Amino acid sequence: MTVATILEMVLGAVVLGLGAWTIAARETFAATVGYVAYGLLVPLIWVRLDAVDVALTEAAIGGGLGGVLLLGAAARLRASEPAAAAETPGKIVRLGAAGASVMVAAALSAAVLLLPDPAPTLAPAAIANASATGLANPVTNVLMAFRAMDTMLEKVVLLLAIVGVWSLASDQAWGGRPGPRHQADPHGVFAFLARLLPPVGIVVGIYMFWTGADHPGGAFQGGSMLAAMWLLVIMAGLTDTPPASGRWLRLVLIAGPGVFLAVGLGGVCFGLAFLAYPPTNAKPLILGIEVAMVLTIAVTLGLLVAGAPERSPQR
Amino acid sequence: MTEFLTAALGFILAMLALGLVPILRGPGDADRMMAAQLIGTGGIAALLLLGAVTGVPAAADVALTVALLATFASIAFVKKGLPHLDADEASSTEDR
Amino acid sequence: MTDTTIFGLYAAAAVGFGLYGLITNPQPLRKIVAFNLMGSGVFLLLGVVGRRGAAAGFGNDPVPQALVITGIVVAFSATALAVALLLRLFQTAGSATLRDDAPASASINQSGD
Amino acid sequence: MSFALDILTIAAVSAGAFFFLAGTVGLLRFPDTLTRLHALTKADNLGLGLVVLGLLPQAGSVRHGLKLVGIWLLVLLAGATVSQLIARAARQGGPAR
Repeated sequence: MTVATILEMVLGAVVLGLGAWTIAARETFAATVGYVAYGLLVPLIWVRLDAVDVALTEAAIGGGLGGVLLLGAAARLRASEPAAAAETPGKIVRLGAAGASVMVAAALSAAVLLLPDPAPTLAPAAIANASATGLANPVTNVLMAFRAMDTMLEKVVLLLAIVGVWSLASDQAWGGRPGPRHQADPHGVFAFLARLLPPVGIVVGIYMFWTGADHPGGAFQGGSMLAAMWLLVIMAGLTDTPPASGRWLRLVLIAGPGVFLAVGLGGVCFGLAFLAYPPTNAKPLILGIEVAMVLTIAVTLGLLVAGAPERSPQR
Repeated sequence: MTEFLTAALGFILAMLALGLVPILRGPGDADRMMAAQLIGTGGIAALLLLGAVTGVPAAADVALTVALLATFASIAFVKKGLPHLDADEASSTEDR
Repeated sequence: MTDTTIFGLYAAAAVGFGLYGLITNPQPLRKIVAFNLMGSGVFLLLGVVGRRGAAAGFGNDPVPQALVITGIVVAFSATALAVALLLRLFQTAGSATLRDDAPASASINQSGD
Repeated sequence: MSFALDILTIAAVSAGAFFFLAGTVGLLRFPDTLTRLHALTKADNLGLGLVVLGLLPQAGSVRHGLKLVGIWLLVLLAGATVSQLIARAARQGGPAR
């Protein structure tokens, strides 16, 4: 057994242990803290699997934003916890669940052990066609060109999610501002950090997006970084969430899928196919879509974490 | 050199895991708030070493992301962690 | 035993843990966390498949990677919607339980409708 | 030259690993939240700094090296301010909570 194998076992055991802890923990708040830790450590496995693009996404969306979303909900639901804990299912149900989980895990393990050899791969095809777009990052190529339909529909999913969340607002908060109004001492440590960190984070976010053309990174990673910085400023009370009824806000929300759709339809008009880029202008077009997407992703992810409108827009 | 760095990486990972035990079990939420702090240091050291071992220089970008988002998560822990702070927020909401 | 096998087995175990938590935890938020853990395991399985497909100078097949990135964003959207539904349930019903015969204490919380 | 750099890497990363060990021992052994916070922020930030120092000779390019140092500075800044916030929250909430 080599040093590398032992390392992989330790790494997997640490991450899996955290995952098991999120299930076993007694308090919900503690479980969500464990989930944040899990989400911030899973990128190590992704780096080890040589999938840096995924590592970035998992760290930003899975660990950071997703963790904070769950954390905020856990803090609000604290009062309901004793009632829910009383409903723990009986021994038979738990044994049955354990049996079912073991069977599913065993079946998946068998599938992993029986994967075909040599493994099928689409990497050579992705490389062979990379010249069509002029981008050097194969993952961005797949996302933006070869499987562009998936990415566009995923933007639509984001839009539908925000429509769904907003439609849960009560009547008097309809079209209002999401989340509570945060306050912090304007001369305190928190406000200091919230003024110092966002400039750095914004530069990093734009760098992630820009480097995504040739190196790991891209619109999702950059956008989620920008969203995190925006939420930081909101949490420090330096700014407020925008009212959901704002026209500009809604325009930004549809900018990403809108531009994507327009370029796609342009492909039809100019005699190619839906979402086909003219070979000479592929790179500028993709970059244009991505700029619109970064803005949309940042605003959408931030508002998804902020939740349903709670305060009427007038106040 | 790779062997040494791999061993160091394994050691730091083990330290990270051991450190997470008291933090997550902790008697109160204030202890749990340190989890993201611990990952912000130990996890990033592990990521940078892993990048050197595996030959993935872009691991530094991942470390940068983790550094910023671990800070973000820490702040969310502090903001949401203590119920009475949360209550302060709720009352100030009604004032406005 | 290669790296992909090890991580594949861990990923399968993560799916198992997630499923167990999804069934047995009574608190809906815990179910959401467990579901996310399950999803993370599935993503790791896809990552293992991509790692095995390493070719042409890339350590991981870009197509599964792109699928996983899309999957993470969609999973986040679904989580956000689920959390918003749960908070609204708590706001209107005064409790966050999935039982049908939950005690209605709606009078405490002023709900909009 | 490269031999000397390798020695530097080994020495610095070993020292960094030692500080992580110290930080973890502190976390496990110290009696209350504030002392544990002290162990975590001081020792681990130093450990990360030494690991970064050790990795600099292996960085390959100046740009990559600068990025590593930048990450450490960012973590230092964030760690210093966030630990202050945690300590304040711990004092207000009381050690029992």
